[in-house]
Amino acid sequence: MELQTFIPLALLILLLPLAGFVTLIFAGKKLPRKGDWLATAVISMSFLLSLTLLIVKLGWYPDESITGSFNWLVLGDAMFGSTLAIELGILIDNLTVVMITVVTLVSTLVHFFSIGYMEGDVRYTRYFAYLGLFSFSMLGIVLTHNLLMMYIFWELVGICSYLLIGHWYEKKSASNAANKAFIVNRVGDAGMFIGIMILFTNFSTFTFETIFESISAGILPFGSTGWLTAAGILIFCGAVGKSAQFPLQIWLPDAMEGPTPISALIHAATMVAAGVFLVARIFPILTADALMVIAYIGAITALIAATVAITQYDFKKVLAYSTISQLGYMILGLGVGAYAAGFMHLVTHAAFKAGLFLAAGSVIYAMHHALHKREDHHTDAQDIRNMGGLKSKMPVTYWTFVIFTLAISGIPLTSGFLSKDEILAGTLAYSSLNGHYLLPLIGFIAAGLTAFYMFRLLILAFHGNHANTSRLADLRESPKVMTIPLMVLAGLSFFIFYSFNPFGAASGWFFAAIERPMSLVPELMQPTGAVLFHETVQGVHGIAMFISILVAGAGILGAFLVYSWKKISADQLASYMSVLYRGAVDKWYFDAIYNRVFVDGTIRLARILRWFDERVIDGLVNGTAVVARKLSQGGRWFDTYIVDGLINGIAEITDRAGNMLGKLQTGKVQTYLVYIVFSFIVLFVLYLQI
Amino acid sequence: MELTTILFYLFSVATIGAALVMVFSKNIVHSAFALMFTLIGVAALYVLLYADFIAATQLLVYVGGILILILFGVMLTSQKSDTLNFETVMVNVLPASILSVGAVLVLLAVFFSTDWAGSWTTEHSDTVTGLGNMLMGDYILPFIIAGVLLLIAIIGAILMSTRISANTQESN
Amino acid sequence: MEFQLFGIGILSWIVFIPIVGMLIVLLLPDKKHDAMRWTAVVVTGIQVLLAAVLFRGFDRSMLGINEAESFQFIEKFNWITVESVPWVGKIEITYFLGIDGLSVIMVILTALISLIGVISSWNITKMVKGYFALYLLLVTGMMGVFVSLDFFLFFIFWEVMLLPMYFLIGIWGGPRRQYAAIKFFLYTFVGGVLMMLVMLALYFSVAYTDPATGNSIHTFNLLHMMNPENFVAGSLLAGIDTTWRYVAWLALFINFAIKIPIFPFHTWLPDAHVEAPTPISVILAGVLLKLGAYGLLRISFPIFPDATVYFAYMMAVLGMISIIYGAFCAMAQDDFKKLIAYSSVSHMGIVVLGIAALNTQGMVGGVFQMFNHGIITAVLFLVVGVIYDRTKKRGLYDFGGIANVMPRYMGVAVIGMFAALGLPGLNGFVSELFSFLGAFESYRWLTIISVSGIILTAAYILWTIQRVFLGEAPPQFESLPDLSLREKFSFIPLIILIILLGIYPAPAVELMNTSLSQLVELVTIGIN
Amino acid sequence: MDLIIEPGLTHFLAVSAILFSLGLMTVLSRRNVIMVLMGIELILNAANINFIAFSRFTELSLEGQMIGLFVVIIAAAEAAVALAIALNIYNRFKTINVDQISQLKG
Amino acid sequence: MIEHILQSISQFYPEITLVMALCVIVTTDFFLNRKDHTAGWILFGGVVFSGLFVLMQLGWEQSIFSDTIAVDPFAVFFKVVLIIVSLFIVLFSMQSGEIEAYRSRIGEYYMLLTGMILGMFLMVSATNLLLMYLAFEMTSISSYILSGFTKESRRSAEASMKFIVFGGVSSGVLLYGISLLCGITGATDIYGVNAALATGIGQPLVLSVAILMIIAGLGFKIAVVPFHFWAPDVYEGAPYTISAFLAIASKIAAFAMLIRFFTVSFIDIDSIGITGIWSVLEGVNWNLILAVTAALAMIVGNLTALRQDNIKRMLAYSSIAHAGYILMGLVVLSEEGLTAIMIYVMIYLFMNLGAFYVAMLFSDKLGSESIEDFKGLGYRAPLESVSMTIFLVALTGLPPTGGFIAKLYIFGTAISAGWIWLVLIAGVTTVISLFYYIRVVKNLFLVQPKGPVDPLVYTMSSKVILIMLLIPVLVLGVYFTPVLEFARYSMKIFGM
Repeated sequence: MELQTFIPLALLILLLPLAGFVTLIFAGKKLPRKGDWLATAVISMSFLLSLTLLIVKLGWYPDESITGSFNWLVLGDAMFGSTLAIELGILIDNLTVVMITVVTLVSTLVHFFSIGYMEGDVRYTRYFAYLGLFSFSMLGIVLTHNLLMMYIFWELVGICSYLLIGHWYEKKSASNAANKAFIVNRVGDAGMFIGIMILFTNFSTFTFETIFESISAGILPFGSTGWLTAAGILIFCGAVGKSAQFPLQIWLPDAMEGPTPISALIHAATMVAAGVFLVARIFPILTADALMVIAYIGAITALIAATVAITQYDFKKVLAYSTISQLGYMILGLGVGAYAAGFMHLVTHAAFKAGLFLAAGSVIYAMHHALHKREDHHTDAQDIRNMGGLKSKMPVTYWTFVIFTLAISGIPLTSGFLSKDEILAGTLAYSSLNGHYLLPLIGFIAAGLTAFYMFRLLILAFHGNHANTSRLADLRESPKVMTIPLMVLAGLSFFIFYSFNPFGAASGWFFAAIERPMSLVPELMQPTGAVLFHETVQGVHGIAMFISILVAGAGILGAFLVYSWKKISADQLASYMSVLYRGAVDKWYFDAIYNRVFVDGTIRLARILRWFDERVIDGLVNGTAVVARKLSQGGRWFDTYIVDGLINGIAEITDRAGNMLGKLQTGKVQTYLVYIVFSFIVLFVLYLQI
Repeated sequence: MELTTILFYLFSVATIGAALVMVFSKNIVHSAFALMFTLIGVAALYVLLYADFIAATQLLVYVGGILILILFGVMLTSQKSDTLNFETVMVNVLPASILSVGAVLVLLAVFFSTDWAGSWTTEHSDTVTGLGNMLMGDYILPFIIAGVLLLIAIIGAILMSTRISANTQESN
Repeated sequence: MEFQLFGIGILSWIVFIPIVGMLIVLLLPDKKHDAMRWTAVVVTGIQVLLAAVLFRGFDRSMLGINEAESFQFIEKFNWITVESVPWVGKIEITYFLGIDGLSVIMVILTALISLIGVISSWNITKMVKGYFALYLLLVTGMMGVFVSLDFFLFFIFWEVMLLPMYFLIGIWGGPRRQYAAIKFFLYTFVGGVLMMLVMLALYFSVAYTDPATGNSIHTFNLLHMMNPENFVAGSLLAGIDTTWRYVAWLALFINFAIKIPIFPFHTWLPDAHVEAPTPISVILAGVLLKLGAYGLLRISFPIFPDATVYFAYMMAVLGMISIIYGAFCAMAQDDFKKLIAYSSVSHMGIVVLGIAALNTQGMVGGVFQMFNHGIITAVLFLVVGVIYDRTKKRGLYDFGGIANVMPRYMGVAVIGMFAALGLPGLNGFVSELFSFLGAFESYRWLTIISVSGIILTAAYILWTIQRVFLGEAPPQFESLPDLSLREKFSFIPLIILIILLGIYPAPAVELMNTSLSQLVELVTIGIN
Repeated sequence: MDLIIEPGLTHFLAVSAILFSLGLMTVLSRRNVIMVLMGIELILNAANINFIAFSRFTELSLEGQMIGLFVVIIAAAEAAVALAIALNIYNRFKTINVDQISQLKG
Repeated sequence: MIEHILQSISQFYPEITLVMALCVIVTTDFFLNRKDHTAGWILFGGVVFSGLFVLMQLGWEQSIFSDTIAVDPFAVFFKVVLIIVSLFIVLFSMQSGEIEAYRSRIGEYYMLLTGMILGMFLMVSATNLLLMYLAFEMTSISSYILSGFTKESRRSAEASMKFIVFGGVSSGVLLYGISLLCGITGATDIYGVNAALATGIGQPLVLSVAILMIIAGLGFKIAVVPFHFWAPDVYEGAPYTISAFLAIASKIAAFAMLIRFFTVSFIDIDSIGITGIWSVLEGVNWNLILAVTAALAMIVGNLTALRQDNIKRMLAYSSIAHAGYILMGLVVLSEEGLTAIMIYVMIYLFMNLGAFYVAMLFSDKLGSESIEDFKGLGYRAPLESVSMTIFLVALTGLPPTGGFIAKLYIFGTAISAGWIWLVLIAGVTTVISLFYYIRVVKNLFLVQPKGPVDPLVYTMSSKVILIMLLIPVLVLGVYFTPVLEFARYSMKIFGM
C-alpha cells in the first residue's frame, strides 16, 4: 500500500461515521431495526480500516509521517502583501494510527454493547446517530494536522457528550449534568482558544508543522519565552477541561447521568483521553515550566480523585473518579516526560476502563431488569450497597470485571501494570533529576488507593451475599451482545498485546512506535533530554516496579481486610479520620465552592447588571429614573408626557423649561408687553456690548 | 428770550402735564379730556415747527374725530348694571413705571448724546402747496394706498361693531 | 452596466421594486389580504433572485471602498445639480449606486431576511394593507442604504426607514408598543440629526475639481469625500487629526453606535425587540443592526481614517464591554425575546471588536459576523415567534419539555442556538473566530477578557435550551402542533446557510475579502 | 447758555421721548382697553413730533411732514377699528378690563 | 412726472388687480346672495390674475413710483409664494365650518382677506419707509378684524383684542424707530438710508435704538421671540383659515420686508462682490441681535410646544420655532443664506398649510381642537391622518419630505458660515420638536379610538385640496432643483 493512499483511507475512516450520522438523523426511523445495524456496520468498517492502517503504517512506514491538506479560507489580498491562508488537513503518524485504532475499536464494541443495553429506548435511533457523530468528531481530533481543526472537533465532541449525557433529558439531573459538562469544558476551551490565538497571532498559521518549525527556528510568541510557556499552559487548559483534570474535574462524575455505554466510550476511553492526546501532540513546544505545571496538575488530580473514589457507593461514580485519577496518571506521565508511558497508559486504560464501564453497564442492566420484574422502582440500581453476591448470578461479567480490576490496580501480567509502572518510574526519574519528590510520592499513594477502592468495589458488588435475597431473585446474566465486548476487552487487558516482556514495556513494539519527540523550545526552557531521561528511568525502573507492586498489594490486602473479612470496620476507619473522610465524601467541596462562588456569583452579577441596565443606563440615557418617579404621580401624566415622547435624558429639563415658558404665557396682554419692553431693554444693553 | 421760546416751553409743559393727567387720573373721562389737551398741545408744537397744515389736520382728525370716538367708546363700554362707572384701576404699576422711566432715560440719553446732522432752519413758506405737489407726485402711491387702507378699516369697523350672530351658536 | 432590465440598472430594481409592491398593495381592495401577502412575497422573492444575480455576477477581485472605478453595477447620474453658484462653486447631488465586497453581502442578507420576514408575517391580521405597505417601504430603505454611494442618498434612505419602523412597532407591537416605538424613533432620530450635521460639514469641506471644466464642485459623493486632496484648505474638516475631525467622527460614531447598538446606547433595543411583532424583530435584528456597523465601515472609517485610528482603542473597549455586559444581561432575563435581544448586543459587540482591530482578519471576521448574526438571530426570533403564536407566552419559565412535543421545532431551535453560542461547524463560529483572532493581534488583553464572553454565552444559551425544551412538558402544552409548512419554509433556508457557511465559509468570505483588505489598507495607511 | 434755552431739535425730541414713555406707561399699566388705546395714540403722536421736528431741523424737509400726515390718517383708522373691537369685547365679556380677558393662555 | 406715474402703473398690475377684485367684491356684495362663496371665487380669480401679472414681471428689476416700490425678482418670488398661500387659504375658507357659520358676513370676510393680501404684496415690494409702514398697517388692521371674525366666540374676540393692543404698540414702536432713522439719514427710502449711512455719518447709539425698534416692530409680525407672545393666543382664538394665513403668509411677508429693509439699508454695498458674503455697515451689526432672537425662538418655540394640547396652539409655537430657523438664513449674511430662506419658505408654506388644513378638517368634524381627541383618527379618516403624518414629519425635517431639504439648506448655510453654536441649538431643538409632532401621530395611529369609531366622511374637493398640498411636500423632498433654481434666480434685490 502506498503512503499516499493513507490520506483517502483516513478520510474514509473519518467520514464513514459522519455518513452514518446523517442517514440516521434524517432517515433513521424508517430503517429496519431503527438503523442500529447501520451505525454499527459503519463504525466496524472504519475500525477494520484503521486496523489495517495501523498495521501497514507500523509495519512498513514506521518513521514517515504524512499530511494532506487544502486551503479552507484565504484572507487578505495579495496586492497588500501578506495573504493569510487557513489550511485544513490530515496528519498521519504513529500516534494517530494507534489512537484511531483505539477509538474505533472501543466505539465499535460500545455500539455492539448498546444494541443490547439501549434496547427499547425512546430515542434509540438518535442515540446511535449521536454515537456516529461522536466517533466522527473524535477521529477528527486525532487526525487533524492543525490547531484550528483540533479546536473545532474539540468543541464537537463536547457537544456530542452534551447531547449524550442529556440523552434522558426528562430527568432534571441529566440536563443539569449535560449543561455542567459543556460549560465547564467551555472554560477550558476558552483557555485553549486564547493559547491558539497567541500562536496564530505570532505564526499566522494553525498547522502544527509550521508552528513547530518557526519555534524551533527560535521565533518566540511576542518574543518572550514567558508567552511560549503561557501558550503551552493555555492550550493545556483545553486538556484540563476535557480530561477532567484539577481544577475542572467536577463535571465528569455528574456526566454519569448518561447511558452507561456512553460513559464507557466518551467518559472513560476516548473523549476524556483526548486531552492527553492533545498534550502529546503539542509536547514539542511545551517548555520545562509548562511541563512541570502539567505534571503537578496530573498528580493532584490523581490523588484527589482516588481519595474521593474510596468513599463513593454509586457503582458508576466510583468508576468515574477512578477514571479521573487514571487520567491524572497519564497527564502526570506526560508532564514528567514519560511520553510513551503516558500515552501507553491512555491506550491500556482505554481498554480496561471501557471494560469496567461496560461491565458496570451489564450489572446495572441486569439489576434494572431484576428490579423491574419485582415492580421495585425506588431501589437505586446503581448503588453497590444494594448489590453483593452478583458473582454467582452473572459469572461472565464477574470474571471480566476481575481482570479489569487487576489491570487497573497494576498487577503484573496485565496491561495496566506495564504502563502505570513506566509512569511511576518516570516520576521517580524526574524527581531524581529535577528534585520534585512530591510527584512520585503522590503517584505511589494513588496507585495504592486505586488498588484499594477498586477491590472495595469488586468485593462489595460481587462477593459476599446480597442484602436481601428476594430482591435479586430474578437477576440474570446479560445477553451475548453485551458480554462478548466484555470478553474482547478483557482479552486486551493482558500485557501480551503491548509488549512481550510482562515487566518492561520499553522493549515492546509500542515504545518502538511511540517515541518521545524532541523538544523544540529554546535550550534554556527545554525539559530534560530524552536520552538522559531514558537512562535515568532504566536506573530507577527496578525500584519503581518493586514499590508499585508493593503498594498495589497493600491496597488489595487492605480492601479485603476491611470489606471482605471485616477485620477492620470501615465506619471505625472513617470516624478515626473523620475530617478526611467527610472531605472525600463531599468531593473535597469542589462542587460546593464552585456553585457558591462561580455559578451563584455569575448569576448574582447578572441580576445586578440587569438591574443596572434597566435602571441606571436606561436612566442615564432615557431619564427613566425620572419616569419612574413621575410614574407615581399618576398614569395619565406618564402616558401623555413620558410615553408620548418626553422619554429622553433631558426629559425633566425640557419638561420643566416648557412649563416655565408656558407660565410666562399668562394670557394677560399687558404682562406680555411688560416682558417685551423688558427684553427690549435687555437686547439694547446686549447690543451695546457687541 | 424770544416769543417762540416761551411758547415752546409753555406748550411743551402743558402737553406733558396733560399727558401726565391722562396717564394717572382715576377717571377715564378725565383721562380722555386730558388726552384732548395733550393733542392740542402737540398741534401747537407743530405750529411752532412751521407745520401749520399738519397742525390743522391734527386738530381736525384727532380732536374732532378720534377723541369723539374714544368718548363714545367710553360711554358705551362703561355701563355697570344701570349706572355709568368711569373708575379704572392700574395694574402692574411698578414694572410699568420702572420700564417707562428706563425708556425715557435711554431715549433722552441717546438724543442728547448725538449731534444731529446740520440743523438748518429753512422757512417753509407754504407747506400746503409743497405737500399737495408731493401727494400728487412722489407720494401718490402712499396716498392711494392710504385710501384703500381707510376703506378696509371702515369695513372692518362696521363688521366688528354691528351686532350679528352666527347661524350656528358655537360653544365658548 | 451590463446588468440592466428595461434600461434600468439592477441596483435600482432591487432598491425600488418594493416601492412598486407597496403601490400595488395600496391599490388592492382592503379585503384582499392574501393578495397583499402574495404581492409582498413575490416582490421580496424577486429581490432574492436579483441578489442571486448579483452574487453570480460579482467580481471578487475588485477593490471598491474608495475607488469609483472598482465598484460594480454602478448607476450614476446627476440628480440635483446647480451650475456655478458663485460662493460654493457647483452644487452636486448624484444618484450614485454601486456595490463592492462590503455592501454586496449586506444586500444579499437584506433580500433574504426580507423574504423570510414576509413569510413569517403571514398571520398578521390587523390592518394588513398598512402593514405590508410599511414593510415594503422599510425594505426599500434598508436596501437603499446598502447600495448608495452618495451621502445625501444614504442619509435619505437611512431616515426613510425610521417612520415605517415606528409604525410597525407602534401599531402591530405588544402591550408597551408605544413606549418602545417612540424610544426607537427618538434614539435613531438623535443619531440622524448628528449625522446630518456631519454630512453638511463634510459637504462644505469637500470639493473636487471637475476634470472637464476644472472648476471645483461641492458634492455629497462619498468616494470624493474619502480622498484627502478634495478637502478645501481651511475648511472645517480639512487637515489631519484636527479637533473638528474628531468631533465629526464622534458624532457619526454615536449615530452608528445607537443603531448597532453599542453599550451604553443599547437600551432601546430590548424594548423594541420585545414589543415588536416577530417579523419586525427579525428585520430589526437581521438587518437594521447591521446598518450601524455598515455605516461605520462605509463612512467613518474611510473618510476619517485618522480619527478612526485615534478612537480605535475606545471602540474596542466598548466592543468588549458590550460582549461581556450583553451576555450578563441576557443571562439574567426571564423573557425569551429579551434574552435574544441582549444576546444581540453581545454578538454585535464582537463585530465592533473585530472591525476595531483594523486588520484583515478582524475586519473580515466582523463583517462576516454581521452577516451570520443576521441569519442566526433571525432564526432565534422566528423560534420565539413560533412558540409565542402557539402559547401566547414568552417567559422562559413558562415552558419545558417542548422537545418531546415539537421535535422538528426543537431541531431548528437547537441548531440556531448552537450557532449563536459559536459551535464549530456552524457559521457563528467562523466569524467569531476571526474577529477574535484579528482583535487579539491588536488588543491582547481586551480580547482575552472578551473571550470569557463565550463561556457566558454558552451558559445562558444552554440554560435557555434546558428551560424551554428539556424536562417534562407541562400539561397545557402537551398537544402543540409541530412546525407548519409555512414555518418550515421560513426556517429551512436559514438553517441551510448556517450549516453551509459553518462548514465552508469561503463563498461568503471571498465576496468581501478584497474590499475589506483595501479598507484596512486605506485606514491603516497612516499608521505604517 | 442760549443754546440750551433756545429750543432746538433736541428739545422737541425730548418732549417726544417723554410723551413716548408716558404712552408706554399707559399701555403697560392701565387695564381699560380704551385707556390702552389712548396710550397707543400718545406713542404715535410722539413719533409724529419726531417727524415734524426732523422736517424742521434736518434735510428731511417736507417729507417729514408728509409722513406725519399719513400717520395721523393711519392713527384714525386704527383707532376706529380698535374701538369697534373694544365694543365687541364688551358685548362678549361685559368688561373691557384687559387683565380679565385671559382665557387664552399657556 | 405724469409719464413716470403712468409708466409705473403699467408695472403695478398685480396690486391693481387685487384692488379691483376688492372693489368687485364690495359692489357685488350688495346684491349677490351670500349662501355660496361667490365672493370667494371672485377673490380667487383676482388672485389668479394678479398671479399671472406677477409671472409676467419675472426678471424685471426696477424701482417704480419714484422709489417707493421695487419690482425685482426678490419681490416676484415672495409674491408667488403669497399667491400660492392665498389661493389655498381661499379654498380652505370655502371648506371651513367656522366661516360657514358666519355666512351672512362672508362678503366682508373676503374683502378683508383681499386687503390683507394687498398689504402683504406691498410689504414684500415696498422700498419706502412710509409705504412700508402703510403696508404693515394695512396687513395688521385687516388681520385684527379677521382674527375676530367669528365674533360669537369669546376666544375669537379676545384674540382680536390682544392682537390689536399688541399690534398697536408694536406699530407705534416701529414708527418711532422709523422716525429716528429718517431723522439721522434724512431719507425716506431705503436706498437713501443706505447711501447716507455709507457716507459714514456714524450715529451708532441712536442708530442702534432705531434698528432695535424696527426689529421689534417687524419681530412682532414675524412672531419671533421675544416679540411672539401674541401669536399663540391669537392663533388659538382666530379661525383656522386666519391662523394659517397669519402663521404662513404674513410671517413670510414680514420676512421679505425684513430682509429687503436690512439688506438694502444696512449692508455695505462695496462688500457685495462675487463672494456672495456681505458685511454689515460700520457699527450696526444687527445680525448678531437677529442671531440671538433666532436662537431664542427655536428654544422657546419648541420647548413650549411640548406642553400644548390644543393643536392650533401647538402649531403656533412650532411656527415660532420655524421663524427661528428661517432667521438663521438671514443671520449668516450671504446670498447663500438668502437662497436657503427662500427654499425654506417655499417648502414651509406647503407643509404648514397642510398641517393647519387637516387640523381644521378634524376640528370641524370633532368639534374639538384637543390633540387628545384625535385618538384613533387614523382608523376613522385614513387619508387625512396619513397626510397629517406626512406634514408633521416634514415639519420635523425628516427625509424624504421637503421639510428635510429646507432644514438641510438652512443648516448647511449656517455651518458653512461657521455659526456652529447656532446650528447646534437648531439641531437640539429639532430633536425636541420631534416629541410634540410625533405625539399627534401617535394619537392618530397608535391609540385605539375612544368613543365613536364611525369613519369621518370628507368631500371629494377637500381630499383634492389635500392631495394638492401633499404632492409638493413629497416631491420637493426628492427633486427640488426647480425651487433651488427659482430661489437663486430670485435673489436679486433691487439696489444691491
